[in-house]
Amino acid sequence: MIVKIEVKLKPGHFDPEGDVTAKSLRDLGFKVEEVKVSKVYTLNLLSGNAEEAVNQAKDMCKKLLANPTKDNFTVEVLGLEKADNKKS
Amino acid sequence: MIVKIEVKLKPGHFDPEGDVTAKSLRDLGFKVEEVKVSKVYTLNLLSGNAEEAVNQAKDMCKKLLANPTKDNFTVEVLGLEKADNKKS
Amino acid sequence: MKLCDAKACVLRVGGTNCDAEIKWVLEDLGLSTDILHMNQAIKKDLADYQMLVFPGGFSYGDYVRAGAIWSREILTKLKKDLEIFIDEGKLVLGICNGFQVLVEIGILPGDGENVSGIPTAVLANNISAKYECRWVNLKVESDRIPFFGLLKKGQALQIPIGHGEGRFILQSEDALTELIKNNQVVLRYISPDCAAAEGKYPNNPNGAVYDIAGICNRKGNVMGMMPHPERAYFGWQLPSWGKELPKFGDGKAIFESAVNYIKKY
Amino acid sequence: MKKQIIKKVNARISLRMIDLKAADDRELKEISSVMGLALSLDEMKALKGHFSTMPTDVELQTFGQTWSEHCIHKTFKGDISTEKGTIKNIFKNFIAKATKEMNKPWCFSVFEDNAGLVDFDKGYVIAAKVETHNHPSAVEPFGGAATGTGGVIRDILGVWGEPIACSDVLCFGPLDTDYKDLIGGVKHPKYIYKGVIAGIGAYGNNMGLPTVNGAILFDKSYTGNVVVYCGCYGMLPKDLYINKTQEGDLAVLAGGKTGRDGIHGVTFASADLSEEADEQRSAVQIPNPLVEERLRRATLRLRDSRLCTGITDLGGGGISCATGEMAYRSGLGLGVNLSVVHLKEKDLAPWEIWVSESQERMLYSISPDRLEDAMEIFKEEEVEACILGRFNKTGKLTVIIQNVIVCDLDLNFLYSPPTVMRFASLVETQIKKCDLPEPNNLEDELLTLLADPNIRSREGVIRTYDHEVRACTAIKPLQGSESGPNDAAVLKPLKDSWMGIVISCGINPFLQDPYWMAASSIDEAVRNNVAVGGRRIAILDNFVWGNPEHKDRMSSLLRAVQACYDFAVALDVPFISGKDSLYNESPLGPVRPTLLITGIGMIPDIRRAITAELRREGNPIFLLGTTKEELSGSAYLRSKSAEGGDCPTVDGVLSKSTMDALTLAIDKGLVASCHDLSDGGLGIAASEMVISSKVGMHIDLTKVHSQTRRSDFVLFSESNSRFLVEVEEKGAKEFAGIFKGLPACIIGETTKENALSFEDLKGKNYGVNATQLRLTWRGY
Ligand SMILES: Nc1ncnc2c1ncn2[C@@H]1O[C@H](COP(=O)(O)OP(=O)(O)O)[C@@H](O)[C@H]1O
Ligand SMILES: [Mg+2]
Repeated sequence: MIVKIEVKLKPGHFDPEGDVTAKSLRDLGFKVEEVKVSKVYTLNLLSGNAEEAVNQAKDMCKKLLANPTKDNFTVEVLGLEKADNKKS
Repeated sequence: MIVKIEVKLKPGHFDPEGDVTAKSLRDLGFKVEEVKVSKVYTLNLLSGNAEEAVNQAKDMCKKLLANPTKDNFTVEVLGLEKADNKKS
Repeated sequence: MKLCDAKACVLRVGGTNCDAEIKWVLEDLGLSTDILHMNQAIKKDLADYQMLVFPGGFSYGDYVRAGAIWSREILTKLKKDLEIFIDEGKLVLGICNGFQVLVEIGILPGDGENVSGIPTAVLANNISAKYECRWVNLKVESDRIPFFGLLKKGQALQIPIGHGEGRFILQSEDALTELIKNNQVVLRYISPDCAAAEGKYPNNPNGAVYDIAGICNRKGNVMGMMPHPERAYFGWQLPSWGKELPKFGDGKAIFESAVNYIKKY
Repeated sequence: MKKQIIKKVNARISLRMIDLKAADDRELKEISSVMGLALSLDEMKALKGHFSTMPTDVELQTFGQTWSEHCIHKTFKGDISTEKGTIKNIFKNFIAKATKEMNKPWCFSVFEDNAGLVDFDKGYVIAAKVETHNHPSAVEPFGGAATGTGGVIRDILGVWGEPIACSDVLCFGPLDTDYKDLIGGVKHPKYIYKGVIAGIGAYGNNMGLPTVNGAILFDKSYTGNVVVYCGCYGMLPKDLYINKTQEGDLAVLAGGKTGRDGIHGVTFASADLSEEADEQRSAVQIPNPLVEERLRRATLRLRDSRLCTGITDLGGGGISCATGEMAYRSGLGLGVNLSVVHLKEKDLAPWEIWVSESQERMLYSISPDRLEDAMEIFKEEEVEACILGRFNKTGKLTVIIQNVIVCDLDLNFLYSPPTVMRFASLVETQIKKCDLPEPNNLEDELLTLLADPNIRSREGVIRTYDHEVRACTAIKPLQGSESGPNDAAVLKPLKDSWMGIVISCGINPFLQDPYWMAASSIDEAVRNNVAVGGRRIAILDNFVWGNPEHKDRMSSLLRAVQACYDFAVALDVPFISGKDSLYNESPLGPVRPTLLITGIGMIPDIRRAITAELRREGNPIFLLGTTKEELSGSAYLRSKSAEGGDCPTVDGVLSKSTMDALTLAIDKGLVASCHDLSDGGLGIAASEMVISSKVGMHIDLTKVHSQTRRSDFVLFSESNSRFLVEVEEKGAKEFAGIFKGLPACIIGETTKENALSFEDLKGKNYGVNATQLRLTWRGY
């Protein structure tokens, strides 16, 4: 089961990387107000059951990937295919 | 317009961060094969038009956010609402 | 040019941190050196300088990618001046983060003159995914560039590295062949007994393709390298003093070559 | 609590007033707890008595911060009741007293400022400070450790020092702890270990500061209480040191924005860790080294252009403590306008802005006519700065926000908290006898110890810290072509001087007698320093203890402090700075009493520094010091899960003479290499020297000047004040002469073969080649 976990700063938390990125984009001529940066982990869980996969992923966030002090996370099941093959 | 840009390693590129994350997760007792890490920039573009926003975002990737040697990117328009309010 | 008329400029922005050491060694060699913040540099004329150094550090916190933000700032603020500088055959040296900046801005490897802002290579995360601080062994691959005037092709050097993103990679095999053919690969990682590192850790500390530690532009007046020669300048900086403490380290020849080039220029 | 006690008075700026007069004792306690003040009933009563009108929440929070254990060191300055009478102010009467009695002319500033200052060469002084950041690191390892480093770097900036190096000493629970043994929100040591190390590395590396010295320890008692010591060392020209804030000067706040992160960090640090650790997250600050890097540049430029009259860092207590301290130490008052502070988020209550511990901020006092120049520097360095207020003669701390006065306090009262009373017993620790059968293969024992988590190589950690940046690290944490261990780091900070700074540490929490534990830590810190050629050593103390309101914790603290006085004086090493962190308790129990001693020495010429790398074959090996049957708490006994035995003691006079003689021998050029004996004793020290080298060593245990008949005890005793020295063959006579009357004897020689061989007391021979030693020690 391919699962996608996004770990992002909680609302209200100041995002220094986003801040610097926004400034650089503006320097390059883009009109952008605010940028938030988050991290996405795409992983293949052995579990074949979506619900179980989500629970496992949430547990991973709690134990390693997210920091309750500053991060929120979201979990999404992408299905059984390989993540790499998805294109926008 | 809220736009979400995901910058990820091209297929076949070795992902050290993902590799280490996978190892740590396995240490914690999770059964996981491979982890891929990518970065997501969520930004608010002044443009009110989705197509234009996507074009702008792609241009940002070319000019700053992605390095063509190693990165692919995908762009997604989240609509007009604030990204922070989205929950899983 | 008489050395007393020549000047080097070490650029910096928030997050840069190896500027003082570089000034120290350049001035030790008699080359007067200014350290300029970008905010000061845009008010000055780069034409007053014979050498430009992009030092190590974590410019802008290495956000987005190592060197990316600073490189775009140069693009928007110093593009013209820098192109002229390189075109005139003056020296540009990028060390560590400075190398990352030169790659991100598209000067290296490139054709050497184009400040395009579109990189054709990258210094990616070390294979170990860790920051690595260690002394590495290097082989000089070209002695025809201004920075290596005092070195011989095939010579081994010992210089330390300190980086988390130093794995040099190119877009294709062809790009690598091209780079080698044009003699643009100037430094490669080797083992302590001078055998090829063949990508193996820790001799190749980051997994760079073809064990590349440093490259130059076609003309050879722009060089980028991951190791820090300014940390291997004096003998007392070496990790092992052996039976007798040497006066200087291997890094000295690189700076001295540059200074000699400026004298002749 | 009766609703009326806490009253909202101003919804627009969310200000509340607290009716202390109407509160009874129970309610006073409740106020303290609801508002997160962590003040005791006595302290609340003192406040009740002080205020004639209702204090605001901003005012009460100011007391919560300023009167906290972290800011004012209540326990160290309080009264201790013992069976032999009351002992007052152990800080002044033991720690500071030692320094005062020694009265060293080279101590430029001690205990006064953010960091201790001692003379160096060419008109420069060295600044040194070590801090702890334990609670935050337990809750959020990466951020906690990173901000620990960030904070101590600002302590150096806060005395106008240019930071030049960092150090870190870390104590974790065993990495192989079973998940089942973790209760009450305690995080797994592995998670904490990775996070803390990444945090220290990230901050130091990003700041371009080499992390050059440290230690890592593992013990069960640290599972719930990780201990994170962060040190920073800096340099400044003496004549640029200034701290003379004048009336009329402006208070300028610069650096990062102020947010809700790190609210109540101070009161948090002064209370036990509870099971709701994750709920205490707002107390953990968020690191941003990029901002600190700019702040450093700006601060040093302000210093060099002499634009300021005073400086202090914002650490515990945020703006409230920094402004109060700066005004109080200059005998002035200050009016603060909180409306100008740059915020990370809107809708912060005044008290939150006031006590927030957001990182990377500094406070300066600047005369109005230099303001413009100063602001120009902030602008060029891209540092946000605002004018908080103006110093006046009132002796009061006044705060307004949006034209409302929210705080008006008398500084004298604020800085005269009630004295606390603690209880301790002076009864000495009893340690039982040790009955360990003698092993039959010493090689197995040696290899087991070499691989012990507390002894094995730290290369995997050290290499993730940049220790070469700034290009002034002469003796590195991993030395030689074989990356062997070192006793101390040597830095060469000035271009035009060969003089070096020597940084070392000593820590022995496994010794059960707190008195000898402290004595051993001091001896070790000094020993490590002397081993590389350091001298004129100053030391820093950092206490990490459990809740001092318990008698047993307080008793061991008292014993340790007594040893601090005794052995600082005996070894002639003054304390110049330090810190205590108490209340290190978790649901798993209290932390082991842990005292870190950091040594700051100097060496006249770094080219004469000594390392542990053996130089050449055929040189005699001397063992300095006496080997006693002192194995209590030793790595050897612990590896066998055995206890008891005698605690290593220190003979101050002998230790000092030995070290002085060694320094003399080094200066005469007689010493080829040297290593101090500590964890694992002679066996480990000898192995480490071979590991570092291209040659080998042979030693004969019968030649060791010892008071034990067992080979394993000779090999693994952890008696203090001992060194293993390779002496240049032609200088052996002269060397022996220098040590006349002192315990020093030749126990072997260096050999051509890269191996360690030794003969035990029964004549049995052992030999281990260096490849195997390295494999065992490094794990690869
Ligand atoms: N237990 C202690 N031992 C030695 N020095 C101490 C101790 N506690 C505080 N000091 C010293 O007193 C001075 C002021 O301490 P403190 O206010 O805690 O500093 P800061 O808040 O900057 O950390 C510092 O120089 C500090 O080193
Ligand atoms: Mg302080």
